[in-house]
Parts: sequence; structure tokens; C-alpha cells
Amino acid sequence: MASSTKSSSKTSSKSAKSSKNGKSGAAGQDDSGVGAKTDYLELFRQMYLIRQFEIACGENYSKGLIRGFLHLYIGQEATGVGAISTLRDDDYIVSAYRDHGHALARGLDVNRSMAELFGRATGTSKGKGGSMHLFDAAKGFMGGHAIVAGQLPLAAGLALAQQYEKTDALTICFFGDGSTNQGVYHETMNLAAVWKLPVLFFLENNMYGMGSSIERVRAGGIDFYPGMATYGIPAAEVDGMDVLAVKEATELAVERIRNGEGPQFIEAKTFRFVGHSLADGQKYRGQEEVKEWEERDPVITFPAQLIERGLATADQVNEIKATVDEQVAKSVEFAEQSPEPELSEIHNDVLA
Amino acid sequence: MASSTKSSSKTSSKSAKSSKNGKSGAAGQDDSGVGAKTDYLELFRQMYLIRQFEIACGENYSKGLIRGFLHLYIGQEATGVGAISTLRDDDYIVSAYRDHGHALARGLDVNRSMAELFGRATGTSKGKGGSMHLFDAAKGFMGGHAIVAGQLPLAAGLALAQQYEKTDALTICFFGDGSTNQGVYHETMNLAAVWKLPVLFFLENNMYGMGSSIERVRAGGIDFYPGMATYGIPAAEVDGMDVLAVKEATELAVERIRNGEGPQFIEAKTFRFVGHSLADGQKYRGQEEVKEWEERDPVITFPAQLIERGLATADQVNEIKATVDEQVAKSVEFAEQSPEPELSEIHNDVLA
Amino acid sequence: MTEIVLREALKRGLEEALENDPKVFMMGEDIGEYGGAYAVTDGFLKKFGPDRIKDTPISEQAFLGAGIGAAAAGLRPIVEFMSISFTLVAFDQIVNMAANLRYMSGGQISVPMVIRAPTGAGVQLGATHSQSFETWLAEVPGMKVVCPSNPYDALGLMRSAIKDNNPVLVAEPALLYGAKGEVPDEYYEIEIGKADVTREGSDITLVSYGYGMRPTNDAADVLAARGVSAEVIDLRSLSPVDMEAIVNSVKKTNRVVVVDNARRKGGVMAEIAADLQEQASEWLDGPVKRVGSVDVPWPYNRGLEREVLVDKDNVLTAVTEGYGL
Amino acid sequence: MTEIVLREALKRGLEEALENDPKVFMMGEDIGEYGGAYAVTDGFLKKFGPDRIKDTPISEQAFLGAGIGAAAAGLRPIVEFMSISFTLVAFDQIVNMAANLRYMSGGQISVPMVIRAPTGAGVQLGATHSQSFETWLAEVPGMKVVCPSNPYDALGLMRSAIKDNNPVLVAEPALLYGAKGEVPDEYYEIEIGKADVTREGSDITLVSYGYGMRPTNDAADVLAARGVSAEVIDLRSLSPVDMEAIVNSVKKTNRVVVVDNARRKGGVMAEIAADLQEQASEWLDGPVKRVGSVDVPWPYNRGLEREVLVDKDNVLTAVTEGYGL
Ligand SMILES: Cc1ncc(C[n+]2csc(CCOP(=O)(O)OP(=O)(O)O)c2C)c(N)n1
Ligand SMILES: Cc1ncc(C[n+]2csc(CCOP(=O)(O)OP(=O)(O)O)c2C)c(N)n1
Ligand SMILES: [Mg+2]
Ligand SMILES: [Mg+2]
Repeated sequence: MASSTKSSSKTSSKSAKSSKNGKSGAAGQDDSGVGAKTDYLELFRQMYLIRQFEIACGENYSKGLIRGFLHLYIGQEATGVGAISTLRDDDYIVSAYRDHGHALARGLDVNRSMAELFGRATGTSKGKGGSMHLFDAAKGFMGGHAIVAGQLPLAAGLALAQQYEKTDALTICFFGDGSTNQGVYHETMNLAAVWKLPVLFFLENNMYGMGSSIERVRAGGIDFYPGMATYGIPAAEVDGMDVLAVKEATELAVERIRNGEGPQFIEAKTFRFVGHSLADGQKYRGQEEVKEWEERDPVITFPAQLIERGLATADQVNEIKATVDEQVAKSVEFAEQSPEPELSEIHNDVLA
Repeated sequence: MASSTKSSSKTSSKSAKSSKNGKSGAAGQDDSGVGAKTDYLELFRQMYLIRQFEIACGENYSKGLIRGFLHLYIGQEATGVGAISTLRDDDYIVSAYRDHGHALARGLDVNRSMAELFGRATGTSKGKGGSMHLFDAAKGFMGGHAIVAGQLPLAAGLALAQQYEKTDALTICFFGDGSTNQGVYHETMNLAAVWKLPVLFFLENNMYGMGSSIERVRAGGIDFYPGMATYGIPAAEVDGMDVLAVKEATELAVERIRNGEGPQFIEAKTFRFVGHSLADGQKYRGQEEVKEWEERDPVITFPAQLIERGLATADQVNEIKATVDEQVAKSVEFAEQSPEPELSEIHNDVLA
Repeated sequence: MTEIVLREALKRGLEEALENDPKVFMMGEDIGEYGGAYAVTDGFLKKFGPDRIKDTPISEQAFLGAGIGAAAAGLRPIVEFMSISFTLVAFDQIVNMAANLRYMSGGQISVPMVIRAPTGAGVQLGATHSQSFETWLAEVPGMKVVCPSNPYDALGLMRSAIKDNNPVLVAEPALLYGAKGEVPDEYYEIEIGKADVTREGSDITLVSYGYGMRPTNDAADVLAARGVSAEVIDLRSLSPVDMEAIVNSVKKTNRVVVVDNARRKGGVMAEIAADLQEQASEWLDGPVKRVGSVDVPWPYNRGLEREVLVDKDNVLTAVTEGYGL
Repeated sequence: MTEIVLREALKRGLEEALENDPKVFMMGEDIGEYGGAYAVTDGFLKKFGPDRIKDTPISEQAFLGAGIGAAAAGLRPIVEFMSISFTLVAFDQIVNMAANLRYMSGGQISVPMVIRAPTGAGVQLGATHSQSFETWLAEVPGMKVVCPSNPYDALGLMRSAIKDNNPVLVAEPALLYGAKGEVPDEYYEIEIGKADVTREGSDITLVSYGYGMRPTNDAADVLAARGVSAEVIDLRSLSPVDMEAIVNSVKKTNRVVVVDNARRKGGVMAEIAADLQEQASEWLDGPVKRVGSVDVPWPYNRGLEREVLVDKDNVLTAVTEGYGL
């Protein structure tokens, strides 16, 4: 359960400190259970929920009940769960099209999330948004955005509002490695830095943008966080397969932002175990690479570690699994049984 | 006549070497005159031509004979002249809207350039382009582009063609400090680096983008060249008021590009002595700052140094001035006497 | 009533909103220290401070997008583009983001943002700087577009735009910043989506907006001298368009010429002409005649630019061709 | 004659050009190792190598812009967008740069570039991914736009697009990649700017293009069953538009319905309807009836998306409303 955080050479003094080996960080401070500072089992529950939700999505996509583009979060659960666990209710979350994991980690209703993917009237966007456009404004979950990197300035603007209103709330923005090749990514980094916006840029570097490995489309290697030196944005690298490491690194960044230190950047190295979308045959990569990463599957390794370290029992883990399995099954039922939107709905929500 | 070149810390071993003080670089190798390796007087002639041309433009703008937006190159002559003096005929040059200096340094016809600003049929673009859109394809001068940073990918594409055709020709692309805040700048840097394109990115950092000093609109200070480490592009800084330093730094970069080492980046620190355009009242900056830079005016200091060092005589300098003065005066006459384009011209050149 | 120029009217509308609503703030290139490329925000930085008057980097995607985010969070940003020609680099943010957010979220998120931009050709800036992209943005569902032709409308429309809970583009004809007009001292607003019959007439209806009102009014004067009574309609709002006002006028005059200041092809008037000939076919004595600027890139040369720009003679020719008047 | 799907036809056109002209090369996201999002370029990387088949970063501005530069230098780049919805981030490069370069340079520079992009709604991708920006690009002087509705046209138009010395957008209806059709084994081209009368008729003219040909042909079938003989025109080219072909048909039928697959407002048919009612007014028995998809953002839900999409019933309703047939 070693959590590891590496920081940008240029900003090492400012960015996430490396934690010690062994009983490190939050994991070392307390044991599991209600009221504990780190609720390990809750972290596991969320990761498992996301995994099972995604598996169910895949199945229902094959059945034709979910359509459009479907991008699964399988393999990346530890990053979203670890990061979002550090946030407050008044913080905003912004995601890309691979957004189910972030939505569920934020606590969006599972039934309504599934219903959205089914395009039903009970869905979070009344069936108008679909998989790539989940929203729950009441929970500060501001989408689900399908144009690569298009969500970055939105996040900067939400943070601008938080700063303007003189709160200490913040915005976290998730995006993939491929997004860094969009110009708007750089524009947003600079803007956030110039204005010292309370925004946490959270890069989920899963090594591929669709069929393109980083090496083929980017000069300068697979590490992105060092580039933040250009903007003077403190940047840290973290092991995205280790939910506690992610949590710890995010906590530090969040603290700095709330202290008024301006934007922070975290790069989590992670991996999607599945194709880019359900249409992807993965011709561009070998299965050995996938297998190597799968050995570090957080949904398997994390509960195993908890049990091994005596922070949870096998029974507790199994109970969570059973509950979640039922919850996901019910969400599919809920979605299937939910009504289709009225056709007249096409005219609603165009203008305020 | 010390030429100085500072290189990016990240890429110091690869980028322009610092030259020695005193009789450094090219200036130390030979004296003035026909056939010499560095034709000092020719460099002076070009800088002086640009200066006088720009002054004439300003005058004729006030008279209403030149219209639209007019951006003068006054103060920046040493950068364009020094850089372009290193090129071959088969190289391409791409500029922004502040393009007169680059055009004249490339040897565009002075009469036709002035005529273009007057919007006459004899102009380089038949009067259709104007000040911001000078072109001379036969001379490899590919514009003249008025959308900030919009010319960068064009340059990358020209270089791509040179690479594709397996020549050792290259493309030089000029742009301002403000352009770096456009996303397309970053996209282009990465693309050029990934594909190792034979392109020389030449940043003329004149400290302001219109009314915005760099500090107000950019995080990370006034130096841009260190950011190229992100793309692995060798980057050097050079004194843009020193034509020989610019020439030397550019020669080195050009050599590397011709050797197949891929894109290079040069940042020249320079200054426009006048407003952004003829409409600019310069409320945003003090005149002391301008005066400080004016003391280093290359059009004055360079010939003075040549004379002092015995590389030219006052007579030679004065002769050049007289010739150029006449040439510029004649270009205004030529422009004024040139015919307006036929009205039917509006329909030509839309499609090939 | 006071006579002011259009620039002043815009300024008054902006100043008022900044004074009365702490959620209103402005962003844009050189709107602060420089005072705005067209001096609309001159003095604002001093008066309202850097938190409310934000000078931005030349990063249209980022700051327009940040406006969307701030609006989604409940602020009321006013974002200035130095030219509508530069909206193009931020088109994805405007079209795919600002205009779609409400729909994609099933109505959860609104984007109460004003986008301001000088528009139109006429001052010899050449092909890249003379565009009129309000014609495209007026076609995008999920946003509104207005375009004033005089100081009175500029103030009234600006007030409504700032109060609107949708993204609203205020396209400001660059050639009209110095145009004079009377503006009442009492408060008023102009409803977005309503056209203005600026001159009543009985023989023919002329429809235009923004700078296009100049050649249109000039043509109406010439027609009057000929004894032809033209009714003139200023659209004011390009989205939504007040088809009712146009159809009502055509019912009376049975003749119509629509005038785009922008290029003819794909202009706002293409849509209006196409609709009008369907909706008013029983009242029309002839086809809907449409004029606009010539469908070529904008040339720099003054004479060429004027040749491309729609003028009163183009309008008069259409009147004659269409209806023999 | 061989029956192939539209994807194959495009592929054949591209392959041919890559084989015959060393100046032709391709760029785009995941066109190489991945084989193309819609598999049009599958196998190309192996066959032509990485110099000719260039996988790009997700940097549409940069690689489209690089295409312009390469074309300006005399190469013939073919640039693929994964979706026409993503052209928006590169709109400045297409509109201000590619289309204007020739004019601004007084004719010195040409940009012989093909831009390929899947277009249109219908597969539940939601508001940001279902756009049809060929309607906007068809309005831009300095470039051409074609849109095939079947494999024969896809191959013929692709050949002409690649040979053209201007920027040409080939808008590929995403829903039609699998559409089958006969293609001759002998070489042929289709002239850009010429429409195709795909069915002769005498009672009414129906005009559409791309995926819109489906509801249009379906409607023509229903009309035929009713004894109404519809002439059907496939535009093939959206810029330039073959107005002559449309007017000639209307001279014969005296009735016309134009069908946009994209949103009605601002669609290609708005321009055509506006022109047609002027140019063919003496032959028309009624107004030009125009149908198109509903003017709202594209919803994800299948039923809602279909409700928004134009269908044969919309066409038939227009026929009845306009001409009582
Ligand atoms: C502007 C734009 N270009 C292309 C696409 C198509 N596209 C969707 S996802 C994707 C890959 C993005 O990769 P990355 O940012 O690493 O995110 P990941 O899918 O790995 O989570 C691409 C190219 C798009 N949606 N938007
Ligand atoms: C996309 C875009 N945004 C804004 C402008 C307006 N504009 C023209 S020049 C300029 C400043 C550019 O500064 P810099 O790149 O430093 O070049 P310099 O003028 O100093 O040579 C601005 C904002 C533009 N032309 N294009
Ligand atoms: Mg990725
Ligand atoms: Mg500058």
C-alpha cells in the first residue's frame, strides 16, 4: 500500500512531497471503519461500483440499449475515486467524455446515471446528453464534455467564479494525455496561472489517446508534469493505480489551492484496460502491455491489501461487493423500465 | 559589436553557443566590402531601408494614402535583417502582420511593396492584401498573416513539404510574444518536433502584444525559450538589437536544421519604438522605457560601430543613406502614380 | 434626450450593469490598460478595478471558455472580442459549448453571457479582418444574436443582452461606433427578438440591420423622391428573427427587398427570404429580392472594397428588377 | 461494374491518388496504426508508409494548417478530420487561411488540399458530435464543398477533389459509409459544381444531397405510388451549387421542395430556396418549400434524435402543403 508521489523537478519545493514507503500517508494514520479519517472501504466501494457499472454498460451497449460512443473507465478507477474523495460539496468537478467514473465518485445517483446512458426521461440530462454528457449541477458535477480539451476553459471559468465570489471552493478538471495536444489546453494553463485561479488540473495519463501512444504524437516523452514549469504551475506525478497515493497527492494540492496558492497540476499514470470506446479493436497495442497493467488493477489489489494489513475483513469486502452488484443490477432495471422522453422534449432546454 | 547568444538551460548543449566578447563571431572574421563573408554595409543598408520605408509609410498613412491597420517595424530591424541574411533562395519565409521588414530584408521589390500598401494594381498582391498581407511567392515570401499565430502551422506545412521532397531547404517563421498565448502556437511546436520538421521558429519578443506587457498576460516571466524544453526543441536567446548576434545565432540554427536536426527556436529580445499600430496612443507604457531601448537603436549604433572599428567609412554610410532615401522616395512616387486596380478585379483570384 | 455616439451608448449600458450588478464583469484583450481597441471600455479599469475589468492574454478559446464557466457558476460575464473575425479561433467554445450546454444538461445549466464584437468590413482591413460571423452564430440554436444600427438600439439591446439568461452575441458594426443618435435619459430596454419599423410606408418593404441600414435608408430616400413609399424594418435581433413584423409589413406593401451588409451568400437574409416567400407567398406581388455584399473575400483596396460592399444602388436595382419601381 | 460500399469507394479514390501522384499524402488522427475511425484508411500505413500516411496528434489547427502550408508549397495533402464536428477548432485555419490565401496574395498561392470529414447526425452522439458544418463551409468563397450520397459519386467526386487546385471539403455522410452501390471499373470523374438528376419526373422537383437523399428518394417512391411523378436532384456539390440544373427542372415541373439533412435554419437549402424563388419565379406554381432537421441541438435519445432528423414524412407534408399533391 505504498503511496508514491513524484514532483516536477522545476517545482519540487512547491509540489506534492514524496511520501515514505510502507505505512505511508493517510494509510498509516488510522484504521478502517466509520469516522476514520480515511474510509478505506468507502474508497473500495466506489472503485468497485464504477467497475461494475462500466461492465454493465458494456453489456447493455452490446445489447443495443446504450448507444452512441461509450468510453469506459475500467482500469482508471483509482484516480477518479482518490481525487474526488478529497473534495467538498461546494467544489466543482469537470470531466471529459470518459466521465462515468467521476460522476459516480461524486455520488451521482446510480439509477439516473444509468438511465441517462439508456437515454431515458429519468436520466441526469433527461436522456438528451448520453454517456459523454453526464451532468448534475446540484452536486457541482458540471459535465461530461466530448470535444477533446474543450472542458478546460470551462473549469477555469468555474474557478474564476469561485475566486470572484471570494470563497475557498475550487474546481477540479479531469482530462487525458491526448488533450494536451489541443491548443486550448495551453491557453487555459496560462490563463489560470496568470489569474491564480483555484483550479486543480488533473491529468489522467493512460498512455493512449484513442489509438495513439504518447510517443507517436508528442515530443518530449511520456511525462507531462514537467512542462508546467513554463506556467509556474506546481505539478506532481502520482501512481494512478494507487488510490491512496492519488488521495494524498490531491489533498496536498487541494490544500494549497484553498490557501490561495493558485492552480495546481497532478499527473496520474494510469491505464484503460479496455478499448478507447466500444468500437475499438485495439490493433495498435499488444495485449502484454495491457496484462502488465492489469496486474496492478486497483479494484483487486486494493481490497487484497486492506485485508492483508488488517484494515478490512474479507467479509466486509464481500458484503460491499454484494451490495454494489445489486445496486448496479437495479440501476439497469431502473433504466430499462424508465420511460422514453416525450417527443415534444426536443424543443425544451434550448433557451433559458 | 559584441554579439551575444544565451541558450535555454535545458538544451544548452544543443543550442546556440555563447560567443566571445569583443571581436566575436562573424564580425571578427573579415572586413566589409564586396565578397566578404559578412557584408556589414549590406546589413546596414537593409536596416536603414526598412527604417526609412516605415517612416514613409507612417507619413502616407497620416495623409490617408495608406489605410487599414498599419504596423511598423521600427526598432526591430536588426532581428529580421540578421535572421534573413542567413537564408538561401529556396528557403521559405513566413511573417505576421508586422511584415514590411521581413519582406524588404528578403529583397521584395521596394516599389511594389509600397504600391501594395497604397492598394495599387502594381502592388505585390495587386492591392488586395495590404500592409498585413504582403506576399512574393517567387521569392519564397509566403506572407504576411494577420490572425495572431495563424501563420505558424502554415510554416510547419511549408517545412513539411521541404522535408517530404527531401531537400535541405528550410522555413523560417517570425511571430511575436503575444502569439505564444494562442493555442495553435503550442500545437505547432509539438507537431514540428514530433515530425522533426526543418523549421526555424523565430520569436521577436518586443515585450508587448498590443497594449499588454508580457508580465500582465503571461505566467512564467518574459523568457519564452526555456519553454521549448517541453517539446525538446533546441532554443536560444539572442540580443535582437544586435544584428550580428542575430545573424550568428540564426546561422547556427540554420546549420542544424539543414543537418536534419529538426526544428529550432530563437528568441530575440527586441522592441518596437512606436505604437502597436498607427492607432495606438501608447497609454500603457512610459516613454522612459522606450527611450532606454532607443539608445540601442541598431540603425544608429551599428553604422557607428562599423566606423569606429574601421569596417566602414562615414562616406560609405552616407552614400548608402542617400541611395536608400532616394529609393524610398521613388517608391512612394511609384505607388502614387500606379493605377488603382480595375473594379472587375474583385472577382479574380477567388478560385484557382 | 441626449445626442451621443453609438460607442457612448454601449459604454453607458456596460457601465450601468457594472454599477448595478456585482455579478457582472468584463474580460477581453486590451480592454483595461489600453482602454479597448475601439475605446468602448475606456476608463473602466480605473473605475471598476482589475477584478471586474480583466485584461486577457490573446487566448480567445480560453477566455471565452472561462466566460462560459463563470456564467455556468452564476456570474454574468461580458466578453469582448477585438474583432468578430477573431471569434473563429473560439468558435468551438461558442458553438459546441456555450450554445449546447443547456440542452446537453437537460436544462440544468444556463450560460448568461454576453459576447461583444465589432463586426463588418469597410475600413480596408482585408480578407481576414473584415468578416461578419454574426450570420453564422445567428443560426446556432441555444444562443441569441443582436446587432444595433444606432445609439438608441445599442443601449436598449445591450441592457437586454446583459439581463438575458442565454449566451447573447452583440455584434457591433465597426463602422458605426461614431454614429450619432438621440438617447432618452429615462431607462428603457429593447426586447430581443422584436424588429423595429423605422419608417412607415405603403409601396415596398425594405429589411436590413446594423450597418446595412445605411444603404437601406439611403435607398428609401431616393425612392421617396421618386414617389415610392418604402416601409423600412430594422431587424435589431438576428436570432430570433421577428418574422411576424416582416410578414405584417409585406401584407401591406406586397413587395419586399432584404439587404445584407455581409456577404449575400449565407447571410441572415437568405434564411429570411427563404422563409418569407413561403410564409407570405399569397401577399407577395413578386419574388423576395435579396441584395448583399459580393461573394468574394474582402479586398484591401478602397475602391475594390466599396465595390464588394452593398450600397444604395444595389438596393435600388433590386427594387426595380423585382417590382419595376 | 462492381457493387461496393461507400467506404470502399472513398478508399479506392484515395488509394489511386496515392499510387499515381507522389505529391499526394494523407494526414489525420489515427488514420495510420488505428486504420481510421471509420476504417476508410485501413491498411494504408502498411501500403504507403509513414511519410505518406501521417498519424497526427489531436491538434486540428496545427495539422490542418500544415496541410495548407504543404499545399502552398506544391504538395497535394488530404487531411482527415475524425468528425466534421471537430473542424470547428480549426475553423480559423480553414476559413481565414485556406480559403483566403489565394485572394490575399493576388493569385500567387494556391491551396490544392482535400479536407475529408464524416458529417451528420443519426448515431446518437449528442449535440457536440452531430454537427453538419459543411453548410457553413459551403458559404465561404475560395473553397469548394462536395457531399456524395452513394459509392459512385463518392469515387467520382473524390477523384475530382484531389485533382482540384483549391481547398475542397469532402463531407462524407457518416450514416452512409456502409451504403452499397455500383461502381464502374473504368475510370471516370464527376465534375465539381454539377448536380445529378437521379430520377426524371414531371410533377414536382425534389432537391437534396448526401444523407438527405434517403428521405427524398423514399418520398419520391410514395409520391409515385400516388401517381405523382417526382424529379429528384442530387446536388453532389454544395459549392458551387448547380442552380442551372435546379432551375431547368423547375421549368418543367413548376413545383419544388428542397430538403436539408442538416438543420433547416441556415442550411444549404436556405440559400437555394432564396435564389430559386428569384430565379424561377415565373415558372413556379407556389413557393419553394423547404424542409430540414429541427432547429435544436442534437439530442442523444434515439427517439428524440429521429424526431429532429428530417424524414420522408416531412418531405411529403411539404409537397402537400406547398402544392396540394
Ligand atoms: C477536438 C477533438 N478532436 C478529436 C476528437 C476525437 N477523440 C475523442 S477521444 C480522443 C482521444 C483522446 O485521448 P485522451 O485525451 O488521452 O483521453 P482518453 O480517451 O485516453 O481518456 C479523440 C481523438 C474529439 N472528440 N475532439
Ligand atoms: C486571434 C487574434 N486575436 C487578436 C488579434 C488582434 N491583435 C493583432 S496584433 C495583436 C498583438 C500581438 O502581439 P505580438 O504577437 O507580441 O506581436 P507584435 O505586435 O508585438 O509584433 C493583437 C492582440 C488578432 N489579430 N488575432
Ligand atoms: Mg489517454
Ligand atoms: Mg509583441
